[in-house]
Amino acid sequence: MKHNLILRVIAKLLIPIIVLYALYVQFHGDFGPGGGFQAGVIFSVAFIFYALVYGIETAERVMPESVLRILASLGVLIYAGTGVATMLLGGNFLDYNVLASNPIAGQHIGILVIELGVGITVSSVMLLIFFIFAGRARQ
Amino acid sequence: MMYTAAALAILITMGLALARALLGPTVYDRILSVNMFGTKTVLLIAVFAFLSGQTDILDIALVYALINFIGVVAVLKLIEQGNFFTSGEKDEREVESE
Amino acid sequence: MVLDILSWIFLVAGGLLGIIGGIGIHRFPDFFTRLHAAGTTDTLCAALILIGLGLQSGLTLASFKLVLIFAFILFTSPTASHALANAALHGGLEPLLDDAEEEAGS
Amino acid sequence: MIETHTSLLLVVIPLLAAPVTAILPNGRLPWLLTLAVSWLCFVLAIWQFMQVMDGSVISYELGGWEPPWGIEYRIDIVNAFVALIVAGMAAVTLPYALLSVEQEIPKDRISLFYATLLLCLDGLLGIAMTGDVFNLFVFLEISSLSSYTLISMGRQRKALTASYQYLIMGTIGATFLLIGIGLIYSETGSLNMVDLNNRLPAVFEHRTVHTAFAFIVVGVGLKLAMFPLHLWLPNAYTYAPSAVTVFLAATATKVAVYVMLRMVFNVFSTGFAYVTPTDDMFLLLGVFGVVFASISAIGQKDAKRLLAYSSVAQIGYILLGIGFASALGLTAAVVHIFNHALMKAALFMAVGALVYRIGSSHITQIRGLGRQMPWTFGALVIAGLSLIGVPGTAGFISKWYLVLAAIEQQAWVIAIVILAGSLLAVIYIWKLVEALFFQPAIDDTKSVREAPLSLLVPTWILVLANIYFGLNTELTVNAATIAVQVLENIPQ
Amino acid sequence: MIDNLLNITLLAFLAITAFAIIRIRNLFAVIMLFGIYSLLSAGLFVVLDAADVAFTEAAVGAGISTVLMLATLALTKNHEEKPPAHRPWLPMIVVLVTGAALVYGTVDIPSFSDSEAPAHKHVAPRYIEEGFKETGVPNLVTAVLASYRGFDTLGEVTVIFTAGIGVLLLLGRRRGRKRGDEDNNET
Amino acid sequence: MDFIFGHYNYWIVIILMMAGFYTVISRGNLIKKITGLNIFQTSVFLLYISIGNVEGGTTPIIAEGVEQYSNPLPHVLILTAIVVGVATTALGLALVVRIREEYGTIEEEDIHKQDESL
Repeated sequence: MKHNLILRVIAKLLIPIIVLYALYVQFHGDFGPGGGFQAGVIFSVAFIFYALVYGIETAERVMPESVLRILASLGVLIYAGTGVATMLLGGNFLDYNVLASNPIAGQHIGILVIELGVGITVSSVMLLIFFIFAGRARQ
Repeated sequence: MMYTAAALAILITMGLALARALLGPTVYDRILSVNMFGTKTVLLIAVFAFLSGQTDILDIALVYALINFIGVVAVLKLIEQGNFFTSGEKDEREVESE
Repeated sequence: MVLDILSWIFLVAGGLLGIIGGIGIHRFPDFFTRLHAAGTTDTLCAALILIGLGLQSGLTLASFKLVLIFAFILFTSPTASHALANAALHGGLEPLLDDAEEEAGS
Repeated sequence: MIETHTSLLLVVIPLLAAPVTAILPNGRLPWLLTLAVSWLCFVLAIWQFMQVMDGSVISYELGGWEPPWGIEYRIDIVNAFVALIVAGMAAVTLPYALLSVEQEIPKDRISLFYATLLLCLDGLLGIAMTGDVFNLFVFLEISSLSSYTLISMGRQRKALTASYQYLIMGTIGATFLLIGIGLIYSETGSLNMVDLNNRLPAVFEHRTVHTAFAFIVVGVGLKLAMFPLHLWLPNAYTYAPSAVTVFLAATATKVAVYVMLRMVFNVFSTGFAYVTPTDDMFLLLGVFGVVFASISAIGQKDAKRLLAYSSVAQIGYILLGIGFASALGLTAAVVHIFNHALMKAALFMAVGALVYRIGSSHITQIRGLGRQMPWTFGALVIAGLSLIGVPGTAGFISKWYLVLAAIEQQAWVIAIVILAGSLLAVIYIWKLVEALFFQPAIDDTKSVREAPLSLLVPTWILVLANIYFGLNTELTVNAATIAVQVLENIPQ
Repeated sequence: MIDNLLNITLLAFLAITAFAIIRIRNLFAVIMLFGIYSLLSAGLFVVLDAADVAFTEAAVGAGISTVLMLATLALTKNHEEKPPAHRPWLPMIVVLVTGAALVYGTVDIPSFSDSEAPAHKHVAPRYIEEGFKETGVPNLVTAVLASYRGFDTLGEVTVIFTAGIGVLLLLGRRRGRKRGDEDNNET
Repeated sequence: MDFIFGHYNYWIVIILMMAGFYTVISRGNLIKKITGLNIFQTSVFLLYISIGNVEGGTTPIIAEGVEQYSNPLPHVLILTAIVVGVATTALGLALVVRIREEYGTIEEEDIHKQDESL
């Protein structure tokens, strides 16, 4: 089928750009619109696109369900773990000020890390849900 | 002023596309107008970004463009194959062998 | 000043093209002609408007984003039109189209 | 360090444990972790309760931002009491869950199942702790989403439709709550409960606030299965796995009642709630709830479903307590939250033990099992007596206070309804007892033995608690009295 | 001026789409229209200055939700909704009462985009005035989301995680068996 | 006139909410119910964002030369609510898929009929 060929070529071109863009949204969220959640969704959209073009099985080989499950848990743990870390350093839960000597730097580190946690969980859960839904037809 | 004019024109086009999406009659007409509607929304946001002087908003237009694209691919895949899980070519062979 | 006038021209042309496409999808009799109306105007309309905007922003991150948006639309619109035509052509065998045709008939 | 963070740890420990549980291998390890977490939470909840027992208040600023800018955990005796119920019930339910869950849940889903259970616990504790209305919504959704999942794990396919129905109604409820929160936010600009309480009186006249109140009451009412909004509950409780039914029946509606109390009394304040016809509405819904749900319970042919309808009736009693708008009535409501958790958990555990043995709770299937399973049967009878309100059991205490409150208000009709409700309870409990003991067993179940010890021990712990709190009322009634002062905003 | 015009037009489009969704019974068309609805509301969020929300709504509503609905449709193979057997009077009454209550409630609500509304005068000014100084993040939405109300966001991540686990529990593939027997055992 | 203009947003949003709400409670098709639920929720988001809008305000991202920002708090709340919404949708759809597998239909009426015939 010809149009799949076209799609494949375009997918090869676009997917790296989309992933790059997801990273931009992830780390630029402090300055412009965006953040972990949006970046996570965009990242998962890149993979969904890949799965649509190359088939779910191929995509699942790259990102198996078990890995996604661990990643989803990991994101939550990173977020909550940041809170625990701030507690151990003597602050209240999620009080990033204690993460560095200077409160602003602490806030920066804290926000960066938790946004990362959000991004990881969101992208892996979205992918997981999509894979499960799309893969269900096989059964 | 020029942004306003562009925004108005886009709004009118969106209205026309929406009407087609509602009227149908075939599924393909609907997808066509949804796609058109999506593109126009992207443009509207882009124009609005300049209208309000906040170019950060362009990010949103970018995401729309992206989502719109993936959405169209997903819809077409679904219509052609009735599922998401196979890559197109394999499915084609399976269909033929049946 | 020259840039402003150019922007005006591009934006208005883009807007008008959009409206023409919009009218097109209402006036044409069947799906494939409608696809023609929408598919061809869509890309050009987007291109004109985005160029019009790009002329205003100059060489900044904003214009880079505009280029990216344009790239997406450039990929999207023809791919979608092409695939849509393809799907509509082959789709006669698919159950979903049957539904659609029944609906069209009713 | 732990002293200052107790209330937070109560929420964070299950939150951390849930993702860990989700990636553990299936088997007994996830259960063990969940058990450990729930007991730890129970200990923390007891500790927290001791700290606020004297009526003091703990405030914890999340993120170190002072309220109302940041989210605040504000623990007074009411929160601590509810948290104690939730954590305590989780601690009792989990030993019970081991065998029951192994039987009802596919082996390859065990770790995910316990992760969901932990999330549900976490959501309920989060609701109980928070002093911020939007944070409350978020944790409400955590607990709701996990309960939808838990309920859908029941073995019959009806569990799926029950779960779907609950999902739709629960989401409508949550969205109503969200609308209400949005409207009060537009009028006050704040989300912190204490701050809202300070700022709302200035706009009490505004219709927006009245509407917000109505939406919050309906939204929470859907969650707590307030009488005409209870349609999701019987199905959900009937088809959920036994352990889930026990846990949800003992905690979920109780926490929803707590939210109602908090919203009505501490966010909107007594003054507002009782100038509008809210109290009459609560009384009316309570009366209808007690009467209709009890009558429906009598007509049921499934033991779990019968008890589920009885739960709706019991919620009616609690609403009556709220509706009396008096210290005595509220005391009765708060005591009944606790007592009902005890007796309903015990009853569902006993029925769950029957289900464990014969795979059904239908009344024709469980006939005659009383002789073969004497301990289960005994637990059912005693907990049933408590439900009826026989002196010497916990149920008596709450009924007693409720009747006193009715007499104090000279609401004779309602006093009669309360007594009639007890009579109806006698009928439906008798229906179970008769089936279990006075009818011959069907052939299939002749060889059924007593339930295993790990099911019986938790059941009997709750049964004994029912008796203990029926004889020694000091703890519950004292706590309830202080709680009522907090709720009515009476300074100590 | 153009802001208001955009606002009003987009709202009108939204209303048209919503009614079309109620009327149309072809589920495929309903989902496509839902995609439009989501896009439109996201456009409206942009016009109402909520860039982050628009971002998320575009990615989630128009993207993920729509794709999931399509996937469900593909799995359920049900493309046409049955016409209702009887006139739904009771839902109509419920909806009218609820709507009337809301209209009653919004009579006193501060006017749209009134900068003197209490919502803008109480908690929010601190975020706008101090947010950048206290967190060093120029995007105030991120500052509030990640720092001031960081715990809400933790709850949000937990909600997503719960949904993921829930879907896995409901639809996850049986593990520990080969795909061969799976086909036989699954119904 | 001012009154209408100041409340136009809220009224349309109420109509949208009720359209969604009506779809949820009156339709028997399980997928359509979920769509209705989504519309209901999305409209509530619009209510919040309308509340947060400020005359002449801009997107709450600190920039030079901007005097008036829109209220960021409703935006944050709605970000969270959107996520909650998609989580509910995903779970609801998963349930629909399972129900279809068990009952062979996604029409409420047919499901009730099957349950009663047992």
